[in-house]
Amino acid sequence: MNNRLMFLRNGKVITGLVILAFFTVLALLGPWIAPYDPNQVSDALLSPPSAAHWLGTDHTGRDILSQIVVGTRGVLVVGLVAGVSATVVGVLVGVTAGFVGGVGDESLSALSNMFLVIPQLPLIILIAAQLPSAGGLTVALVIGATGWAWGARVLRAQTLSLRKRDFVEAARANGERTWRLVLAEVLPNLTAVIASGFVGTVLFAVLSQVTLSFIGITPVSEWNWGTILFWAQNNLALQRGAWWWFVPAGACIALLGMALTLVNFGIDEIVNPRLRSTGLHARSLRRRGIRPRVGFTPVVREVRT
Amino acid sequence: MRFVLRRVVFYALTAWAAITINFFIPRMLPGDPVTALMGRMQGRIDSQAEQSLRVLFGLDQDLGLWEQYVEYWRMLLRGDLGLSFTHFPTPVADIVNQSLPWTVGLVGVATVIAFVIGTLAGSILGWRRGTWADGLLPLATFFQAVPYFWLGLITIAVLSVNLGWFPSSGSYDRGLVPAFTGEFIGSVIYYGFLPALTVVVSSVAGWVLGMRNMMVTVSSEDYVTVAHAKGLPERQVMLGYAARNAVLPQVSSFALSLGFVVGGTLIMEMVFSYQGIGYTLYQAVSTHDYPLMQGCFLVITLAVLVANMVADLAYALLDPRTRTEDR
Amino acid sequence: MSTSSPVLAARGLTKHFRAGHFRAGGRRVNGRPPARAIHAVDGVDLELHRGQVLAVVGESGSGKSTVARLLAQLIPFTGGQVLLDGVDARVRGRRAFRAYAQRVQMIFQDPFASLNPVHPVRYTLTRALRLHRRHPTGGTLRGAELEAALTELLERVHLTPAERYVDSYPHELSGGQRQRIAIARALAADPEVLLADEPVSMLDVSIRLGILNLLADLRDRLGIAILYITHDIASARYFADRTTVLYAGQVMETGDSESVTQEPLHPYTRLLVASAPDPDDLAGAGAAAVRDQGTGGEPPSLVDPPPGCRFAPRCPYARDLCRSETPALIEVAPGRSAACWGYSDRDDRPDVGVPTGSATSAGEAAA
Amino acid sequence: SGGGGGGTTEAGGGETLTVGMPNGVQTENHSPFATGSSALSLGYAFTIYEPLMMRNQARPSEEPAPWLADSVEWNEDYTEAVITPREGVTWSDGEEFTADDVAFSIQLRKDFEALNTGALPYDTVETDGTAVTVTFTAGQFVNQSKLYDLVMVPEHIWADVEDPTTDTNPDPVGTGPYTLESWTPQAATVVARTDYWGGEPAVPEIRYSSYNDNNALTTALTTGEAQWGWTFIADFENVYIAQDPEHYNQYAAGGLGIDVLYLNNETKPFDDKAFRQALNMVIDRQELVDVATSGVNPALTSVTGLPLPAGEEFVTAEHAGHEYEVDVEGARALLEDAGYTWEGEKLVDPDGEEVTFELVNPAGWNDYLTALDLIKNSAAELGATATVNPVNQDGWFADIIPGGDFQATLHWTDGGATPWDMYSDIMDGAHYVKAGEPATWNFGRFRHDDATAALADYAAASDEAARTEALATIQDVFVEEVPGIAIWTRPATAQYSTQNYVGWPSEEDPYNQPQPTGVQAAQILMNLEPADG
Amino acid sequence: MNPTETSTQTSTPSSAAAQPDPVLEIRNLSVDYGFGDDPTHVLREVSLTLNRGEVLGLAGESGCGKSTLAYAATRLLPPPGLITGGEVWLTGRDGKRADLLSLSDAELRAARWRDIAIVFQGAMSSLNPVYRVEKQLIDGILAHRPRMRRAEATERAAELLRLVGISADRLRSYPHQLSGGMRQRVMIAMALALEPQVLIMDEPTTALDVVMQRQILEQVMELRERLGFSVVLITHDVSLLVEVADRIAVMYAGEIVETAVARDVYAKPRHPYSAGLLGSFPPLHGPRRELTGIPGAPPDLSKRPPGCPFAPRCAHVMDVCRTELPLLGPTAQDEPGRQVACHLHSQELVGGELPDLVAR
Ligand SMILES: Nc1ncnc2c1ncn2[C@@H]1O[C@H](COP(=O)(O)OP(=O)(O)OP(=O)(O)O)[C@@H](O)[C@H]1O
Ligand SMILES: Nc1ncnc2c1ncn2[C@@H]1O[C@H](COP(=O)(O)OP(=O)(O)OP(=O)(O)O)[C@@H](O)[C@H]1O
Ligand SMILES: [Mg+2]
Ligand SMILES: [Mg+2]
Repeated sequence: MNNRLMFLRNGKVITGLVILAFFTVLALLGPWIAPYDPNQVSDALLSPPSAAHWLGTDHTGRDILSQIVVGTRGVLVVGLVAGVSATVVGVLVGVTAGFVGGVGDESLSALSNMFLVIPQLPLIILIAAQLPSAGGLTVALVIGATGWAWGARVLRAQTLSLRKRDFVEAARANGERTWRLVLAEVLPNLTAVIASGFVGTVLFAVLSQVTLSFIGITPVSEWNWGTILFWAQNNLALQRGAWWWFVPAGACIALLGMALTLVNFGIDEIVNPRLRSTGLHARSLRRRGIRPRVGFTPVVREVRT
Repeated sequence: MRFVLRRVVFYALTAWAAITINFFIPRMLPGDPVTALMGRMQGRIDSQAEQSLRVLFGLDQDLGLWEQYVEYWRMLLRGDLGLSFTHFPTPVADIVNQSLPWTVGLVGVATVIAFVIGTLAGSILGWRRGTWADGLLPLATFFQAVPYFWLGLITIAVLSVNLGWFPSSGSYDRGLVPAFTGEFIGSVIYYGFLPALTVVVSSVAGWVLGMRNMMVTVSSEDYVTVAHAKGLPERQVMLGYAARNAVLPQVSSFALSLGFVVGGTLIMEMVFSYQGIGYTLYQAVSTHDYPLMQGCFLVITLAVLVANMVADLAYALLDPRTRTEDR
Repeated sequence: MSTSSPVLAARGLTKHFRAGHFRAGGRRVNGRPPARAIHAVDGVDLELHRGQVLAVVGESGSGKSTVARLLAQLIPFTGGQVLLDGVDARVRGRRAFRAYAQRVQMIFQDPFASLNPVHPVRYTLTRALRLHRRHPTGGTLRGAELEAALTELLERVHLTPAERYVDSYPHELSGGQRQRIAIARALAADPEVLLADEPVSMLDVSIRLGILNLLADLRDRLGIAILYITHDIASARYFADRTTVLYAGQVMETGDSESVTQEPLHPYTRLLVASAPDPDDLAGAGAAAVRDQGTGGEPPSLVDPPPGCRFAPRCPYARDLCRSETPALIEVAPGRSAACWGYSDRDDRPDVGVPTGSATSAGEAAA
Repeated sequence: SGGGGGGTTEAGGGETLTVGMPNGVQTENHSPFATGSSALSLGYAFTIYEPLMMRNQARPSEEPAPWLADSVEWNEDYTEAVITPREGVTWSDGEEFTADDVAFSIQLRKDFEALNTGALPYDTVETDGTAVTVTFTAGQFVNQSKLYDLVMVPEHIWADVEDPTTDTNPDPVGTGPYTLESWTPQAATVVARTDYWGGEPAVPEIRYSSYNDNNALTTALTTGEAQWGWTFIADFENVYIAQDPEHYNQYAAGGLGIDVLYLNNETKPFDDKAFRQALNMVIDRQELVDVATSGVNPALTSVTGLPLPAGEEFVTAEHAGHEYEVDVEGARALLEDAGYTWEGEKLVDPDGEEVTFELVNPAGWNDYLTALDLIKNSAAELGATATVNPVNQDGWFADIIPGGDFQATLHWTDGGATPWDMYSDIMDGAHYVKAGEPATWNFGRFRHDDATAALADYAAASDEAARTEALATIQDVFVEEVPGIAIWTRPATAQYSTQNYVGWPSEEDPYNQPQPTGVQAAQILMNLEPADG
Repeated sequence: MNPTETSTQTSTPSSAAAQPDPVLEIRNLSVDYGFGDDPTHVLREVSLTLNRGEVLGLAGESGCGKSTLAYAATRLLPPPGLITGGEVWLTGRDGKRADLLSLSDAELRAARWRDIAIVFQGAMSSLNPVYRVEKQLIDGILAHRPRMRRAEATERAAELLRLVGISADRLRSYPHQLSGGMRQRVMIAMALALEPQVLIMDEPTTALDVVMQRQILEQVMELRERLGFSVVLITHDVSLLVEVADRIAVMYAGEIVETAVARDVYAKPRHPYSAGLLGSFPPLHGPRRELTGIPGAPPDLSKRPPGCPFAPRCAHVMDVCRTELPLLGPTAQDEPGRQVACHLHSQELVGGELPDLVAR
């Protein structure tokens, strides 16, 4: 079905995907394509961007571009691991709760409500601070372990409504086993919700990780964009006017987040039939001067071809 | 009534779980307050002081975990949160009292402002989908993902250090003593402006995006078309019909975020040296100040619970469908 | 009425849904009866015979779908019995349920909702075939046999050429086509009983007809017993051998379709028949009849069903007796019965007017 | 009171002096005893409460100056001190300061273990009305300064305090030059007393502002919002001084405390003296301070590990003038003699194993980690492979350091008035416990009987000669055995602005260390004068 | 205008339909779905006239574009609908005629509800769930009569509810507290609030059972007698239409294929599709008859073959049907008030034998 690839025609999605692809390449090839070893000190202390150091250097003369390039992996891995683990837990809990109902549902939703209510960042700080060596992966898992609740709640609600849908009932009447009902009938219909939950968690995880690194809760010797900012801040980058040390890493984070949101937008516009057509044809609409709006159908007297 | 009972049971359960987590997590941390304190002082206090500190904090006797837990509950039920270690011997309750109003005041106001602005802007953006308004989306998504501290520090560097328009830290002029005077209140507002601004800027985009999406969905509901068909003025259709319904899901996230106001603003407090409970918690964590940690965490959790309760209520107020149980 | 014994029968079938805000329909066994219940189905008796169609008519919310679901054992019943070939067929456990499903299949009310939008036709039907058909040599169907079975199935519901439909997604099909896929899925199990819940309500008349013809053909060729649920009385007359009228979860009247539609006994059936649009009756006799019956108003609350006859509050003939005691089904003529005090021999019975020639038309049923 | 961020206004004629501390929000507690009370944390306790004697912490060997005590006389073996209080001192509530107050203040420490932060072994405290005699259960030669630093509290107030360990002292009364004016969680303000025994201070009002972290404080210092404070400012020349070169100053007063690379003497490769010596020889201490501390910390030059000039007079004749030198060749030769070989570039020990070790320190300890990195490079010159492993700070404190669960790690030593603290912290066998059990000092598990005995002798000796001899032994062992590697001086650093006031401690006038939080604060404040007039 | 005045007009006979006095004239309306380069042309030059006081039934199978027509005529079609041509002339109460498709937003808003009101297919979702019925009734009134006082508007709202047989205390209810039938009636009451000239009802009863359906339709017909508005009633239930409509228009695949007086359509359908439609539903009374149905499937609107869209399913198909699109026009016999789009009835075939299209 060509619908599957339809979202590739959406401008927002393309922008988002291109940015994501760019960062993914950095994450994969970072250490090889970085111009320098990010730890390698040089004589060019705190020098502004130049031909040799495109994004300048830090207080010990390390190349900032290389730090960003090498640090990309840490950020993406955390985002991905946290996103995947939170999504998996969220799906497990949410779908199970929604599907089994009864006491199981009660207890599972009580559990997820609890996790929802317990403030996450403080909890992460508490947990991360206690782990002997809270590396990126640990942080990701902690975020995953604490960040699934919202997704689970949404999924549960969705599953609850899907479970009562006729097609699930019909499959059951046909004699399908329960696990098949869940996996083959319910889950595929939750793709959009799961995807947006995933994107949301990834964004949250990245921001949390960066923040934790920044405040020094997690090891600052692992390169990621947060640790760059940590060093910058601890060495007074802004006070010293070293904007090149501070601005790019933050901008990368925002850019990554933006890309994720754009892709999510795109997914929404594709999955939600109400948004689909407009989303897909925004350009053509602009060209033809049509502004689709509810309540006042556009009238265009074009020559029909 | 079943409904109310369920909620009550849920809140009680959650509170219990939070308080218990709250009790155990600090105790699972390696190290103890004394070594942490010694570490923090990095040699500035005599190494011999360790034992005296242990005696002081009452850490010299070994109670079983269970006894501690029971004791903890006993104290809690009497409203006693214990004494802070780092601010020994100030009662935790006093510290919380001292910092909570600032956080709630500043961030609460900022969150409300962000919510109002974001929701309004989101309504308009959603309503005007497919026009120039869509051009604002990438900007919104960018700001949604900006790390708060980054924004805050840049703001400080530009607006207060370079331009000198605003103070870079503190919650009011350090020369003033809190009092209900025009001068003091003015100072609070002046000092709070920048932190509030950054909170608003970094969180407004989320509201915009959420509201916009809901608006788009709701605008195609039949009742909106009916409103158009009735020939109602556009404003009324947009606000009374579309936005009024689209705002419902926003309200529950808003309540949740109000709950997180208390705990989620640590970074703001760090960046702006603002006195508040988030930073207090952070300090407590880094100094292993269990009682303070527990106190802050408890307050934060309770705040979220209360916000949730308010959300339940607000939702019931705004959405008549949830109000009646039968039919 | 029949000489053969029924394939599937319900005796005193009862379903009470838990009322309230949370999780209506969920089962909660906590020892005592739930505080409030929706009496969706109350003591319904039905019989399905091989090669016959039984129509169930009644207004919205009268419990038609619930009866079908109960018969398919998709929801547990509160009381009564379901007999398959005369044996109590209440299933316990999933294995038993699958065995039951093999013999009793259901077609859901809404063709737009009962097919999973994410699966193509092939998936839906393949699953059904794999679940219920065995390879001649044992094991599940696969490969060429599966393909052949698929094609045969689609052809049986007149979706030809099969390859044009087999890879489509539900949204690419028209309502009628979807409905036929749903039927094909039910047929994949080679069931003995087909429970068709308003299989045509969403469709326009021409497609509707196609599906009814298809079902009639299955009944005739394969001898399947069919439960046909509808509110369209005219189609019940056209298609069903017997008709049962349901009101507020109870059987009001039952008999052969022709006479139930032509000479309704129960005041509710009369209202139903009179309300149905009838282009041949342009003088508006039907409308006039409804006005005469003065039965505006709404069906009773199923949470607190009124005592006595459930139709009494709307019934123009109702007497005190009707409001206080629930009438049982009374055999009025051979093969015809109505749950109305009007046909009892009680002294305080209401006068519902005796329909003309009620006894004569009873014999046509088997036609 | 009033006053803007710039400290431009004043209360009684002079400018308000703003002191900044990076200690976060405070809670109201003016106790001079409770660690973490706002009074101690911000430092205003030391403008209210004063010590017995004023030591010059920048020059520990100087005789202490009389302060609240006219004199403190010790007996021969330092088990008894006779304190003569100054006359004419009044508490800020007008009461007279007497010997009873001194006795009471000391008795408090004896009675409440929690207040005895110096862990002095008090025996008896007696007063005859004019002088106070304190006896100890052991000789206190090395702990003299702890007695001098005790701040005095008024008996007429504290005698009624139920539990001095938890009392928040809401209305502080002291002998110091200032009294508390107002307190908020962000700032405490003290104002000058007119009846201070030392005369009226030049600074009429001091505001102690609390900032949440070093950054905020740095910003405040660079913008002039705060004029006195201490924090680590990376690249302070550019970030701080350059903002106002005329007025902004940073002064680092070296005491006797240093930072040491603790070596685990019980595991490879540091169980071998030769390797310890070799590593000690290749570390470039000047580079370390330049790169890792922006040149803030003075480099160590004397091979005895004693910071100069503070430790000048403690360097024994034998080692006087001997300076650390980077000598890679010598180190390699030394290793070769000890049976080490090289496989390609890799150093192999006599057992045939490659020499590798791990350097740990808490993540985020910027200067330490940078130093470790440089040490790693130095080790590489010997052919040894070192790795730097930043660990969780809490774990480091709780397990790694006390349990000796490391191969090499940077840690500080105490300062004190004699080198005893420093050496004892590094190499005192009296602190020895088995690996895995928590040690208070001697984290490297160094054992050398001569040194242990000499350290004990030094503390207990009753005459100078005995002490000199003991110290010579200690230094010999330190230099010869290399129980740990002394890295750099650990100075007391502060930033201050001379815009409004002059007379601060400085390189030229090192009358004390320059930090606002410490008993020296009163001395500094009394030394300040208005800048232009 | 107040209701007492209108009640004096109730004498307006429904036979007014006889003298054509068009209130709503749809001319060559074309509608596309989809903003892309390959839109679905759902309506192709549809023309339809509604006369004063008449009930015009619009029939056709599902998906043929009935709702689309109703929404497009009022410019309420949601995205991705697009009106690509045509005119919709509405005669206002003041007698002025205006093309709804070229009005400005403000003018259109003013005309809506006052002159033309519409009851949607899903009454369940047509009411704003968060407002009480009262508010929703009133705000429409106040939007057009800004000078009316609130109390007066409330009074009017209560009156409207009573008009559709709901007691006035239901004003304080929220939509979810009403049953489906009541909601539908509230919608009708709302539509009648300003006594519009034209009332469009899109399948107002499909979701309801026959008893309820009859109750509601009778109420509407009764109100029409009293208030004298015109109705466009959309449904695929032909038997219902035959019963209540004055005139019927039959749609097939986005085109009107036949319009005629209701009885004529039922008795003598001219278009083969109309005939098939009428031959597909079983009669409730009278002899059981063989039902023919219509073979084949409805066409895919996005891929239209040339020629008559019904050609592939038509029993009477001719060669010309496959190549040439028949246009709506008078029948060969020139029956009054009747138009058909079928080559069988076009002028050229005059004299040829007309096949018997009555399949019953
Ligand atoms: N899961 C459920 N929980 C609670 N009540 C239910 C449930 N399912 C059905 N009901 C109630 O049971 C009654 C009968 O419903 P049912 O769906 O059987 O009616 P129906 O005759 O099929 O109606 P329709 O013609 O509209 O399909 C209704 O009042 C309905 O509200
Ligand atoms: N958003 C859309 N995009 C593309 N095609 C659409 C869209 N909405 C409707 N259509 C098509 O337009 C045609 C007309 O739809 P419309 O809703 O007007 O039919 P209808 O006659 O009212 O049918 P029903 O009786 O089912 O209400 C249908 O074939 C439908 O598939
Ligand atoms: Mg049903
Ligand atoms: Mg429609």
